[in-house]
Amino acid sequence: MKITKGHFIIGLLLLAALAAYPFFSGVVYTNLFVRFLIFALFGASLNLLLSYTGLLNFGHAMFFGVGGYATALLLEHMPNAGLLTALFVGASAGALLALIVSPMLVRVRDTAFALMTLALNQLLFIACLKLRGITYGEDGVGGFSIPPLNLFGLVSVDITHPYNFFYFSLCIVGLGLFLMWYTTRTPFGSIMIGIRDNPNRVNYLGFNLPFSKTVIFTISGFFAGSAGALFALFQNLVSPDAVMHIQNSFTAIIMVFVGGIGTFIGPIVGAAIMTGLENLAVRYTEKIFLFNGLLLIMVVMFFRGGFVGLYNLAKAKWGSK
Amino acid sequence: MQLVVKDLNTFYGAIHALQNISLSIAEGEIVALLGRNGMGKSTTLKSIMGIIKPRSGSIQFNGNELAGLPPHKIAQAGIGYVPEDRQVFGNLTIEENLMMGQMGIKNKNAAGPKWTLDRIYEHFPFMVKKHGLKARFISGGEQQMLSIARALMGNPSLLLIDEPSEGLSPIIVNEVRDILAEINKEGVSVLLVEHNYKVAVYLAKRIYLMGKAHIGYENSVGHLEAHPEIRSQFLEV
Amino acid sequence: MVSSKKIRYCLSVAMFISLFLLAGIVPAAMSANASFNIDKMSDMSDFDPNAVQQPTGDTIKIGYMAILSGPGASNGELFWPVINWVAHDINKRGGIVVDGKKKLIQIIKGDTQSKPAAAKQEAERLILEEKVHMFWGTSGSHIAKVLSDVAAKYKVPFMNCLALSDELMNEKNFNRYTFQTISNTTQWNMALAQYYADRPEKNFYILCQDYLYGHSMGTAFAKWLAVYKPDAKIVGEDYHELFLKDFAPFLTKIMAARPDVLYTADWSPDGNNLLRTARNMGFSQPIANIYITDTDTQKALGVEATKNLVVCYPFIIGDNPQTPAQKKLMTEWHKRWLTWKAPFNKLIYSWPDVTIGQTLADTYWMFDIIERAASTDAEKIISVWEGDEYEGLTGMHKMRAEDHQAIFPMFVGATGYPTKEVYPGAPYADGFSGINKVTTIPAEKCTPPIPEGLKDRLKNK
Amino acid sequence: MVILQTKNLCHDFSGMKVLSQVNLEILQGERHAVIGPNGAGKTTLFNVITGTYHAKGGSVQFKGADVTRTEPYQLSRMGMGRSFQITSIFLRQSAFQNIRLAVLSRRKIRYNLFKPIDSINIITNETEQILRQINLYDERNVPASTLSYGKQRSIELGMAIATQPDLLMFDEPTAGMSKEETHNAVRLIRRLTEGKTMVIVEHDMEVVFSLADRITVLHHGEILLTGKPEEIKNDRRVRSAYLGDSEV
Amino acid sequence: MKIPPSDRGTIMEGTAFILLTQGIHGISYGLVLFLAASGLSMIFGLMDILNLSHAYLFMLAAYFAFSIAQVTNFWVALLLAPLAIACIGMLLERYLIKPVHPFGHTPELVLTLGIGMVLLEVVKSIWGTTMLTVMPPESLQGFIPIGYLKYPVYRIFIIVFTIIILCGLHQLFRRTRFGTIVRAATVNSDMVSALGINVPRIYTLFFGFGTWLAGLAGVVVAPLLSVHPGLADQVGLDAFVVVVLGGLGSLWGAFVASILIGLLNTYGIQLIPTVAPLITFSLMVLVLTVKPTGLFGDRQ
Repeated sequence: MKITKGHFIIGLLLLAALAAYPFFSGVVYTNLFVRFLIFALFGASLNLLLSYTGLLNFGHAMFFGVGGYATALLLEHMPNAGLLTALFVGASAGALLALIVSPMLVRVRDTAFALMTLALNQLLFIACLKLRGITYGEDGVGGFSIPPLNLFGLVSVDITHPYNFFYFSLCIVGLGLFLMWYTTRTPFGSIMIGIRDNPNRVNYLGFNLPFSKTVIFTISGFFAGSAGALFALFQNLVSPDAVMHIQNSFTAIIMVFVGGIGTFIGPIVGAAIMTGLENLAVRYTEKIFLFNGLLLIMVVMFFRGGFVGLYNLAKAKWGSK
Repeated sequence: MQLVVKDLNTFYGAIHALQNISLSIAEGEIVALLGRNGMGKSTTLKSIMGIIKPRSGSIQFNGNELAGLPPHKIAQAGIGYVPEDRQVFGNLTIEENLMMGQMGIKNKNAAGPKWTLDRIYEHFPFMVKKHGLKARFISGGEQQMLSIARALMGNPSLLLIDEPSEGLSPIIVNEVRDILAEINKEGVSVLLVEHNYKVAVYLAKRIYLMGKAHIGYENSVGHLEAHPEIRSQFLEV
Repeated sequence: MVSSKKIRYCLSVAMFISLFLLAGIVPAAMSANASFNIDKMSDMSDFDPNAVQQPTGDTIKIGYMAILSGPGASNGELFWPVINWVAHDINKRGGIVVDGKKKLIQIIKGDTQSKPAAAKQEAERLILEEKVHMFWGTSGSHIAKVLSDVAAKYKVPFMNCLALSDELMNEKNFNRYTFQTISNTTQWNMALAQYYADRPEKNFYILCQDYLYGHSMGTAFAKWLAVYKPDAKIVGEDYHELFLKDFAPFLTKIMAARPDVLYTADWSPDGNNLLRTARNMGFSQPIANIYITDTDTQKALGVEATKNLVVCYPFIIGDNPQTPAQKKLMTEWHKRWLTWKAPFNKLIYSWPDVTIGQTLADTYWMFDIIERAASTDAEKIISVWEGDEYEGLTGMHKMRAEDHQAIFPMFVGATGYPTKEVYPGAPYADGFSGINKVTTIPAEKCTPPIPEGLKDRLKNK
Repeated sequence: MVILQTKNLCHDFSGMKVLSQVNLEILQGERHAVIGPNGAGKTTLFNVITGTYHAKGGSVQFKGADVTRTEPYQLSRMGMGRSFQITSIFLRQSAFQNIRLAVLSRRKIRYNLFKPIDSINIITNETEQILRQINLYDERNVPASTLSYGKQRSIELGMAIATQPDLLMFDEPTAGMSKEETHNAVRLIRRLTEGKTMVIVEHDMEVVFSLADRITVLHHGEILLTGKPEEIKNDRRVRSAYLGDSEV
Repeated sequence: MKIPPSDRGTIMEGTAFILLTQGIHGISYGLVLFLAASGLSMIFGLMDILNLSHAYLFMLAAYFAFSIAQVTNFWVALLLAPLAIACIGMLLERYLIKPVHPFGHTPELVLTLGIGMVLLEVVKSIWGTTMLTVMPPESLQGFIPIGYLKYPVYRIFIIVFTIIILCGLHQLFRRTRFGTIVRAATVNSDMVSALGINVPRIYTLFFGFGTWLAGLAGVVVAPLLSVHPGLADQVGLDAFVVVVLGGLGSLWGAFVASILIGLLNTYGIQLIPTVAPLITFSLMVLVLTVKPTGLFGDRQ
């Protein structure tokens, strides 16, 4: 696709709209948007495994959780660590966990892979509850100081202000999404896709399959970890329920499926739809599960391409005149 | 004609595995389908049986259209299937294997089923002593017999048999061959897929030879015997 | 020289004056700033928790922060009739004058989902979008902590009437906007330990849930037992995972240790499962607990299984009401309950006792504070509530100014056979053992120490 | 010069003997076909050599090194390329992307995360060159799944040669093809493997005889014979093996 | 472990009794777990479907048991509730799972996850979220003495009942036509179909049968635990561990893993209570690391 003048203008308008968003929406919807951003990043990191490598990870929340905990604990014990350092430490923790678990995960696939990740997630969840000395159990790590964003020693921005945090997370998530998208465009990205479609052939073409998978896990873990770290900074609190729970893994899967599996934009659309719907549903019903469950069933039964797939179908039908 | 297959086309994904296959079998006849590996012999049988759904073409059996039906309906119509590699249920006993052949088929014969356990045991005496033995513990030849017997339990009027002599020692091959002849005498017609030329020629009156995904030759056994160059083209090195 | 007679005269006059003064001052010092008056209660015959009409417009907005979805949603359901009962009562009286205008009370639901992050998001939504004036809630100390932080951030008062961790109001977490009306961990265990100080039981087994709350309850009980009953023995101490699948192994262990009393702070479903498994396995010793109070479960278990439950709480009346006001409120509520439909027709709602009673009393207190502050302004509410003394349904409740922890008497109740016809036309417990022996632990005996760092909080101002 | 050698190679599946004492020698630069009736063990032999299975006995030597226990990706890096009997390409990708993956492997670009793949010209050029060789340049951008079977097989072959291996292993390259497709494939293979070393397993005798310099006949897991095509054609044992005769 | 003074002379005996009792507890819980997990494992074994909503059907059965027992009694519930669950299971298989099966494992896992979520919400809408109590029938209340400890009759009933069901299962698979067909279809469903047997119908029936077992487990568990919406997660996760640990599709593996987890659980509580909850999942991760197919599994 060529970038035309029209694209450029649309892009600029979009940026301007995003920049102005907080002032029109107020704090609640700014925070809602931040939530969406964090889950978009989280969902996209799962999507690297799900859509690009074909691995159904039922325990993706473990990377998210570890990232959140790492950032929170760092700031709890070293309040002067610096914002970007804390963020990077969180992301690296996700990557590190991925490195640690990959020797177990690269050997299995399909259902066994899904269940193994589920078990690992549950193990970490219980560990978070049990290691009270470190994690403060179910209360979680909260109230840690959130350092200001220091830009080259020139400007110091207090990101505890919702609007500032909005811009901060917009930049971080934007960068994260761009990096992931970029990854899919690199030679390694095409190896990932190869692994999804035909892991065996990739192996016979001379790519070390277990090692390649480890690299993918690490990348995915890194971005899931950074989403978790962002979440920790956003909430100023990480607790097992909020970051490590299996429900979080399911949420990410739902987002990918609802948005549209197999596309890069899918989980981002999914995150937008699900955060929006949840925000709506909360007001009118307490049956969020019913809602999500039915949505999942509908997507799997009737439009496996998710909303992106639906859009493409509609475009193919009515768009081309 | 008992079975008339016309212009059958079958695909495995992008592979056009059967291209306009047509063949027919008369009542009580043994017809052999020969060809090298990978030409589509087994696929033909599987397509007739409905295990692989043919994309187009017709399969008329006793005047009824079978194409597109699920396998169990086709079996119930009276076609028995003896697959490649025997495919006996190794975790079932011999008797259970035999009973499996009968369970899904409703008996339409007023005089009672033609093939009963007793009659099967008469024809395959080795099974009497071993009836309680798990099928995976019997020899390859015995498994082949069991596979045939299992198909017979459904009282078919036509048997599709895929490579019955494969992997068997010469003596056993002859035994299997004789059993098939015997069964045929009972009025069961047979479509035999073979790579053992001698067995095929011994049993069949008519021969189909398969080239890649198509039928390249059809004639009586006598004609084929008289033309070794055809045999060489389709079967040999 | 002054004559001795003169001196004697002066002294007697002085004594007289001081006696007069004392007579005036002391009762004034002992009487509350306000009290619960049952006679003011409206006619509640039209109250139905299934069909609550919330007033709209310019109202006093209370954020009802509770678990409304997820497995713990019964908790959010439980207090819905409570807060609406009080709101209905006051609204029928015409509301409360705040900022010079009489306003009705509007209850706005906020779902914590029992998850800190969700609670935070929801609390902010309630403040920013629904513009609530005050928070009411909430179960789970970790959720209450989040709520307390949000309350402080947006300067909205928060009455914590459900979460009982000591840490919530310690030096680190204290903020001016949060008021804890429920007893904290120390209060509970001081009260229970003193109850046992005068009793013959010596061997105790502690079994709590394996997370912060369970551990702090278990540890606190052991600590205060050692203070008040030095000859007591802890014969075993175990912490089990939340939502334990099978209590039998623990009970086998407990029975082998032969305790006189089993102490547990388990809440549902663990508490109920523990009780049931214990009785099924023939463990008939007393079970000292806090939350095994679900009447529906008790009815299913029957009289024998529910005997010998010792429960400690800030609000226990049982079949032994101590004042006419309690009796009247209990009767009035019960009469209404008979007309309620599912889910509020469950037995647990039949009498406003224990958790329901305590929150009911606390809610009346909260609205009384607003009424006296005559404003929904946070600063005004704080100034009235700090140091306030309120004669509630179960005695004097004092809001300690330093740490915003309410001080009040605690009650220990023990279940026995159901007694017939305690309240007009109805027994307190029917088909199970009800609380019929209530021991009062006076407030001064269960007053927790003020956290060190907060002692001088007001002096420095 | 011998490029590949198996020594007393044995393999079995849960006790069922499939290969026994197979001694195969492939010479540098020859086109070698392995044939044999069904169940002879051709595919197993192929899989043992290419690292899918590790032999239960004996050894495989490739370019002088022992590769009996070597993993497939290592074999590929050592210069052994293979194609698959069941088309094993990336169906959701275009022909271009399929071939490019193989080119990446040859260029040893594996974990490059820094450069967009589209901007690495050397890769694009080499890929396009191979696409021209396999006559798919015009259809390089449509998903492979929409191509005809014959063209999918061309991609299969293209991927095998794109790694520029020293030894090419073709597993039934014409399986499932129609007559014309087979003819085209044979022509293509001949052109692509000009001057290269190739081992081919094939049922189609026309293909075998039009391609092979030497032929090995496998029967019941043992080598029956190795020789020039004419020798094989006229050997009685081979013929009876194929006709299922019992005299063998 | 503290032994009262009067028992000092029989410490060994006391310890032995405790360990014995704990062993029986472990076995009884393990057997319940097996009931809950067996259907899951068998359905995977025959149909290659991992039904994530299995645990929710199990929970639904416990709720059915509550409602039926209120109107009639426990025994009627034991009969009817599993049948109702089986019907629901068959409907789910026929109209939701079967159409999605050809598209692979991922959509199927996500679909059954969605079904589970809906079932959970349905349960909450009908029965609310409070705890409900199902009592064992009168005849199964009380206990029998084991040494100086007592053992509840209901748990003995569980052991006996599960063993009866196990024997029944064995007979069903050995003796009946249905069992024979299922055993045959497990190894080669195409061949079964080619013998004239309607395999899709057998699949639907079998799915119903597997969920029937989950239903049985739900009813049997109801008098042991409170019936509440967390029940599915509470026991369901253990059931998944059992299936994976034993090896997907291996009934024998599920049996061994159930008993193993039951025993590890009780002895863990007796001997090392602080780490007991970690044992199950650690064991699973450990086993899968060494053998990805589980203890007795032969496929992924």
